[in-house]
Amino acid sequence: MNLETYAENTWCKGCGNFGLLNSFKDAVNELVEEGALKAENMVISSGIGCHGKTVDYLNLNSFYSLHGRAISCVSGMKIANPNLTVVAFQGDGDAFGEGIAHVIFSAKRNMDAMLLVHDNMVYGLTTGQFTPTSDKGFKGKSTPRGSIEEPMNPLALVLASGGTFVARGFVGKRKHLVGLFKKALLHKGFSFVNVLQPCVTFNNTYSHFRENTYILEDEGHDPADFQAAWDKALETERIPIGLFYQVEKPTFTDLLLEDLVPAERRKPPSTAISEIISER
Amino acid sequence: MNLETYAENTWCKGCGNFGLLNSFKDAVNELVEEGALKAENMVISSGIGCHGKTVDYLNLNSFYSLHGRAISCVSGMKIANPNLTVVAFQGDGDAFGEGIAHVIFSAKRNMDAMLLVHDNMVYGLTTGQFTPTSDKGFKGKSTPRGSIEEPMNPLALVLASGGTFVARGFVGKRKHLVGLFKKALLHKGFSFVNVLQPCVTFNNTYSHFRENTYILEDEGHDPADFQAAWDKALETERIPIGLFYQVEKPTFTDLLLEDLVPAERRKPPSTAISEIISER
Amino acid sequence: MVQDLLTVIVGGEAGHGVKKSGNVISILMNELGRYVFEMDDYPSLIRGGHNFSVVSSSTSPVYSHYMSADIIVCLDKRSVDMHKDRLKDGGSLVYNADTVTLDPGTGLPMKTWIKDIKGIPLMAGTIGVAAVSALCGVEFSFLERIFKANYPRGLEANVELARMVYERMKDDEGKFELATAETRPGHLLAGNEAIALGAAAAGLDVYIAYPMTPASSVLHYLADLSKKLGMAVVHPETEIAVINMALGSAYAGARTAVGSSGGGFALMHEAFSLAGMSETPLMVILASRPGPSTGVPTYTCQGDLDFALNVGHGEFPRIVLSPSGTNQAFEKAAELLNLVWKFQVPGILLTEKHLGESWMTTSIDPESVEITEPSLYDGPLEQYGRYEKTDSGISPMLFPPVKGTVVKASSYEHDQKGITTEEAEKVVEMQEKRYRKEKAIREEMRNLLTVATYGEGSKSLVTYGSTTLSALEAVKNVDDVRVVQVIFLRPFPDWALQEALSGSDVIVAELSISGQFENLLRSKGFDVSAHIRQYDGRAFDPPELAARIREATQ
Amino acid sequence: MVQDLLTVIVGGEAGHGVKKSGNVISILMNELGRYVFEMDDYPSLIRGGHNFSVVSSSTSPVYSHYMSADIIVCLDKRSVDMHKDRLKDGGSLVYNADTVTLDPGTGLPMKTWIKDIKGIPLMAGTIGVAAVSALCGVEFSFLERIFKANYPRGLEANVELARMVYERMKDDEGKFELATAETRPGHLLAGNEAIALGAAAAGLDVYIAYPMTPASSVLHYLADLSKKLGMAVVHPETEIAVINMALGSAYAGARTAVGSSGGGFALMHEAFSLAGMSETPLMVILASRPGPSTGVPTYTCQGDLDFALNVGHGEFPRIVLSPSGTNQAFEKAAELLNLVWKFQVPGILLTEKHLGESWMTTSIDPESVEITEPSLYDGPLEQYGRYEKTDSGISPMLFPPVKGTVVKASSYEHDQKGITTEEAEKVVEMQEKRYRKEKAIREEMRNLLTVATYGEGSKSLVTYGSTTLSALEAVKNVDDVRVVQVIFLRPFPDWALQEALSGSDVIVAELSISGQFENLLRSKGFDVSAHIRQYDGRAFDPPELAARIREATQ
Ligand SMILES: Cc1ncc(C[n+]2csc(CCOP(=O)(O)OP(=O)(O)O)c2C)c(N)n1
Ligand SMILES: Cc1ncc(C[n+]2csc(CCOP(=O)(O)OP(=O)(O)O)c2C)c(N)n1
Ligand code: SF4
Ligand code: SF4
Ligand SMILES: [Mg+2]
Ligand SMILES: [Mg+2]
Repeated sequence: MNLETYAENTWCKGCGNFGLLNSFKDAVNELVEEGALKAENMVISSGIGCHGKTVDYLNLNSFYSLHGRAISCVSGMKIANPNLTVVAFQGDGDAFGEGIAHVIFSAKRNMDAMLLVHDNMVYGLTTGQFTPTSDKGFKGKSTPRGSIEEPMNPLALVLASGGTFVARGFVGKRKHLVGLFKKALLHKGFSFVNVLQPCVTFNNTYSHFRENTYILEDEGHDPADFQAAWDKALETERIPIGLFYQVEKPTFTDLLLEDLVPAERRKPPSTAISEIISER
Repeated sequence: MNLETYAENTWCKGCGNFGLLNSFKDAVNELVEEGALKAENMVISSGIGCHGKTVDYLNLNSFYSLHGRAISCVSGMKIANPNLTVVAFQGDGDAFGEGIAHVIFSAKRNMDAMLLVHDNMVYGLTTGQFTPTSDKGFKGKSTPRGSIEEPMNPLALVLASGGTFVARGFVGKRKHLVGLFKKALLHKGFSFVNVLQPCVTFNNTYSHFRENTYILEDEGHDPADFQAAWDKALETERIPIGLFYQVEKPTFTDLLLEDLVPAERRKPPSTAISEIISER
Repeated sequence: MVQDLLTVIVGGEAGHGVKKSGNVISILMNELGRYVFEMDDYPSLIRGGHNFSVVSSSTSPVYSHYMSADIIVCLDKRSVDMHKDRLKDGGSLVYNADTVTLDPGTGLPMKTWIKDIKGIPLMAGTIGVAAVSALCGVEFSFLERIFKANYPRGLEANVELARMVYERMKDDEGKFELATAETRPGHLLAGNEAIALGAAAAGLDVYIAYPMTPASSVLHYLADLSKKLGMAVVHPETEIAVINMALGSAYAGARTAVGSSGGGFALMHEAFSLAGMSETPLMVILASRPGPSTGVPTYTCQGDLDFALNVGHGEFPRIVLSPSGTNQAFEKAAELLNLVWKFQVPGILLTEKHLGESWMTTSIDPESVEITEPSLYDGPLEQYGRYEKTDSGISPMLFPPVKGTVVKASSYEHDQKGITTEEAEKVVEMQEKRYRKEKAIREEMRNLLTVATYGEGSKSLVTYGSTTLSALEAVKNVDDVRVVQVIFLRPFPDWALQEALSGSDVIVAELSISGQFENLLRSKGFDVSAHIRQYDGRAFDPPELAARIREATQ
Repeated sequence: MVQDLLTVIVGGEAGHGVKKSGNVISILMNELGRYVFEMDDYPSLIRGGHNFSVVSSSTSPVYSHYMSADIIVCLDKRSVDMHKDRLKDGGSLVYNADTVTLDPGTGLPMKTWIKDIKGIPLMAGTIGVAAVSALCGVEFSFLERIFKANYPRGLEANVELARMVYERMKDDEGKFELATAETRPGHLLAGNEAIALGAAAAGLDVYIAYPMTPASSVLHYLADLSKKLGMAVVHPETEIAVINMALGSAYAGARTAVGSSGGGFALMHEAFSLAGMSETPLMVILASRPGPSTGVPTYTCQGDLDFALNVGHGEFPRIVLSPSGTNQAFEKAAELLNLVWKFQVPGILLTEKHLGESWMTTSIDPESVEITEPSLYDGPLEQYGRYEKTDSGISPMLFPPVKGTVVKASSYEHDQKGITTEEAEKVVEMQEKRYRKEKAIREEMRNLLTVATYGEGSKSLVTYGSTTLSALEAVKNVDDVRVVQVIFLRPFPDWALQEALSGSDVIVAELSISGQFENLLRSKGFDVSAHIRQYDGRAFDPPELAARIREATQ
């Protein structure tokens, strides 16, 4: 399938976003080929930042949303039409700063949507300020003498919020990433994939992650075990990537809508309204 | 000390807020008597909701803030003047819904402020809708057929966000609550006390909590043990109250301000500015 | 003497069933064939404090409540202090004899009676209803029927209390000889209910809101009716989530509305502008209360007009309209939902607590509402562009899933396919495309009721929103003044207003300290010869307003 | 022939040091005793794409940049395509001979040279600076001195490259004979820097912001200087946190400002209204960019005027002003901070990318700025009420800790002590108290520069904000037109504007599709005989604007 658009790609040469974008394309293409996904049913949305350009680069239905709000935007789509497969691409500043409330609540209500965070630990597009996941001491334009805050642990937060699919990937491990994306796309419920995405211009972490990440699946981690997932989420010496946790739970739209598809209205509402009024 | 004001108290008879208010007064009075706190150094702030009326009922410096923002408001006070002792009173809708981002970030940056949540698991003032901490199935005005969301676990969230003082109290255990408030007021850093506060009108949980709570301190819980705190936070069969976790870490304002007290400016800035311009 | 206009005030503590008795009195009057207007006054608290309900009714339409009453029922002492001066000559004061003794008036030992029959405090309200019913000479069996329909719980106890009241008030029974009619003049609806039903009639599929007085009752009402209406109703974590979800929902093809009051809507501004840029149809119900900030949450005001007209950074067409009473609220809510889908713009229905939470006799016809479908694309799919340039500025829509093309919406400036652009020419092209819709909306408005004129007179009292209701009631007693209501506030229907005013003297009445509506009129080139402003959180009292109109027109 | 006005364009990929070379060229010109205006044009991306800098300079003040250039330096092929038509007759085009061959112009093998000396891509910019320097006949030693000060890293390589350029361009050396002066006419500052320093000079203690183009550079600049200035600079999680923290900070006595662009400021609306209600002094820097929504983030526009004037639900006094260039930005930023503290209101400094991110020759005197202290309470402490009623509406302040009283601020309507009230009389009382400040502000404004008139002429070109800069430059070549700038936009200085216009013909120039500024003028009763609008995200080019003025005045 051709997922390309005519938009000129304006990411920096070597940016981790390329690996992410290509892995996502691979995941979609493979699932479409396997008959597990229909591309026309997909809608993607993004926040504002370097990551956001993803929607311009993918020939899929899309809504280029606001800084921090893509997951809310796709949640609304899912409410309107539960037959859609929705994915939000967000940045770390975007998802964990401006939009953290929506991430927590999407997890809490098990919204059937995928949230993919381009976690480069920096605000790329606004030229390099610290973000919630930046290390303490990170020198950005708003913290020229080093950030004084401890970094946030997004996986721990999503686990604590009731996330039913929690994963971390690294663009330096493309195959593994494609696998995670496929699982996340197929997960019924809220699927969160935090992707370690080096920003070569403002926070080049390639070698750090190349040296320090390891694959959970290689070490027999059981994604059904919540406590094990929690322990792995807190691990800092080595950095685990892979599927930390997965569980099946009823989704928000299943419970809310039952058989209703709001975007596909059939009978006119006037009869019901006349009935309602007649009682008053 | 007289902490009363002339404002007419308009809480429902039997509301859990009375116990909370009185416990807080006791805590302040005791600390003032012990010489550990100066009442004039205190500034309190609140969100909007039944809980918010607390600021009208306490003869302390106060800022009746917005729905969800009291902790941000007092954070600003602390930045302006680190010598103040600041306390935010928030509701569960307020702190965990509208204002959840600020709670997480106050914990993350170890803002030296106390956050006291009146957790009645309902929006009281707007006459009974479900909140983030309401049980699944809770029938409120916006969920007449029962809430379809799992409740949030605020203690787990604050622990996952890096909170340095995490506690839960119950207005039915007044003495214990006073003790928690005193510890929280003295904690250097972000102190979070989630108070189980029955709303007799929309969510009367008195007997439920009377029957199911137990005091952590009675069972030898070690608040220095993070994993134990986490386990206790996840406990649901019985409901632990007390101090779950406490650790000392540098506070945000210590690191940001060093010796600066922005609200007490002394030398005029013109010399520095002339210097700065001369370099251009 | 047969009495036409009758006003009843019931006052008491929150939690004493004051509002419920107001409602039941309204229902009683309605069943007697009378038009009703009920205003509920309550502070921002749940129990205690002071609540009161005012019910004005008549065999001809009553547009707003009066603050001088024929009957005042005081369930507690505070009510007596607050309301006794509002009693008209010859009126009746009924009070709770267990908490206060008064010379004129009828003392009923409410507390004792309730205790005697082992009732609950809420039943004080029942006693009030029964007292009013007795004073109006309503047959007991008639009242019993009303009770049956409205007090499903504790019916027997309530009926017993009513019997005690009728017994005790025998001498005053029928003191007020009410004009009645055979048939009910309509149904009783609150403004927010009428708005909700109007939107539903125009095909509302999804309603998303975070509670905020005085908008919350739209959420409650629709949540309650969602199954019946086949609607999804969602209450998310914040107002920001509300509007961003709503935009996603509308993008996916569901007719979607959100609602809030000033502070909550303030949080939606960023995404309101996104609706403008992405051309996503969105209906906003903005229920106003006195500000600034948290203000006086349970009262009424019109201080959000400038705010409503100018929300959102950047420039884009949008629609702002404001209805007066429930009938118009129903119609205009339906119309607004149709318009935002026709023109793919955000639209605001601006209203106030005075409309939203007051009960009015309403006659609406759901069958009369048509659902306007948006312009849908039917060209070759491979050529589809979400933002295709057209003469009207309206680009045909598609909703995913569509096989063969993609639908790309954006917050950035974009080309016709929805891909980001920063090129000067394309920026201009898209801005102009969007602005052509402004023109198209103006043209459409020529076929709509944008300005309403009521009555005749050489002078015009110009109003908007629910202040129109106060005005209509007030001018019943003023000579030579008609009421002109501006319904559409943006785009501004200057042509229609010009025609309506046709050179007459203009007096502006509004609930605002700075005179925002007057300034709007002036900025559109209309002369204003006098103004009447109020900003105490209360709607105008018709006789008081009448006096001020007389003063202003002398 | 000695040349006065000289315009240089440097274009290239993002990441090729384009902006840096623009800056160094500006510094060079400034050191030569020339006034400078530098505009940097860049898309919203980090590497690649196309950036360019325009530097116009002269021995007399240059208010805005020109789009026709004497010298164009193209670091890549795209620059040639984009800019070659902008070359004036007799101008010089310098291009990268490694990527393009052109007939007219000087090809320099930039890539090869950089490779030869093992330099980095950024050094293409250095080559550009050297070429300009050579063309202007700047002595090499002079250039070397400039390099020393501005390229601390890789200085030797840069100097070597410059030498290669001078060598190669020997024949063209001194082609442009520049007018120079002995002393630098001022310091080079960007508008945002001037604003930041102005606020600092008026005693800014705390700056809180979340990054958003084109406001971010205020945050970066102050974060960098915070130690020197003794200021706390904080970048929190969201804009909502920003403004709520800021209100807490100001409540505690610290002079506090926040900054953002439209979308970020939209999120602050709820708390902006809280500033109004709680009477908390707050300065907001609103740096505008083309909207709606995310729009065209790195470009310029004036589409946020209505938005800025009307933010916040409810009614309360506030100040909105907009400076033109850096000198005025410095002064008015200081003035606004003083005013918001004097009147305890929120205030907005509305500006645009064109001021905020352009470099201008600036002469400001920090010593001239006075810090106005707020009215402080010195009565008996037990009588203190934060919202004491006064004739001016201004209630004396206290900041905790104070022993003997409490300071209670509120978002609810409140009594004089700050305790919540819903009583009609008290609501009126407080609204009127707050509105008295509006009157007081108007009075104060009579002593301030609220409207500025530049030059003489029987016709008035009326502008606001940085469009004033374009206008000032344009009218240099138009007869009989003066420029009138409205600096204060709310309260609106109608008296001062009336005086300034004194009946002259009014032409309005603004960067807006709907003509918001023109509508504002009309709504204040001013006639407008013609307007000039642009909305492509770019500032007016002075000659183009001049032509449009001529057309409009014929
Ligand atoms: C409400 C709002 N605030 C601020 C901005 C400015 N802004 C645009 S992108 C961005 C940072 C993006 O950082 P991140 O989410 O980490 O994305 P990245 O560029 O690193 O991919 C910011 C702050 C905005 N667009 N909207
Ligand atoms: C921005 C905003 N949205 C909504 C509201 C309306 N509102 C007032 S109180 C409240 C709920 C409060 O619930 P909670 O925080 O649990 O407090 P409680 O009343 O239970 O103490 C809401 C939604 C508001 N004031 N501001
Ligand atoms: S700035 Fe960083 S994140 Fe953005 S495109 Fe460049 S390398 Fe990638
Ligand atoms: S509604 Fe609930 S929380 Fe509010 S005052 Fe009454 S009992 Fe307390
Ligand atoms: Mg990032
Ligand atoms: Mg609550």
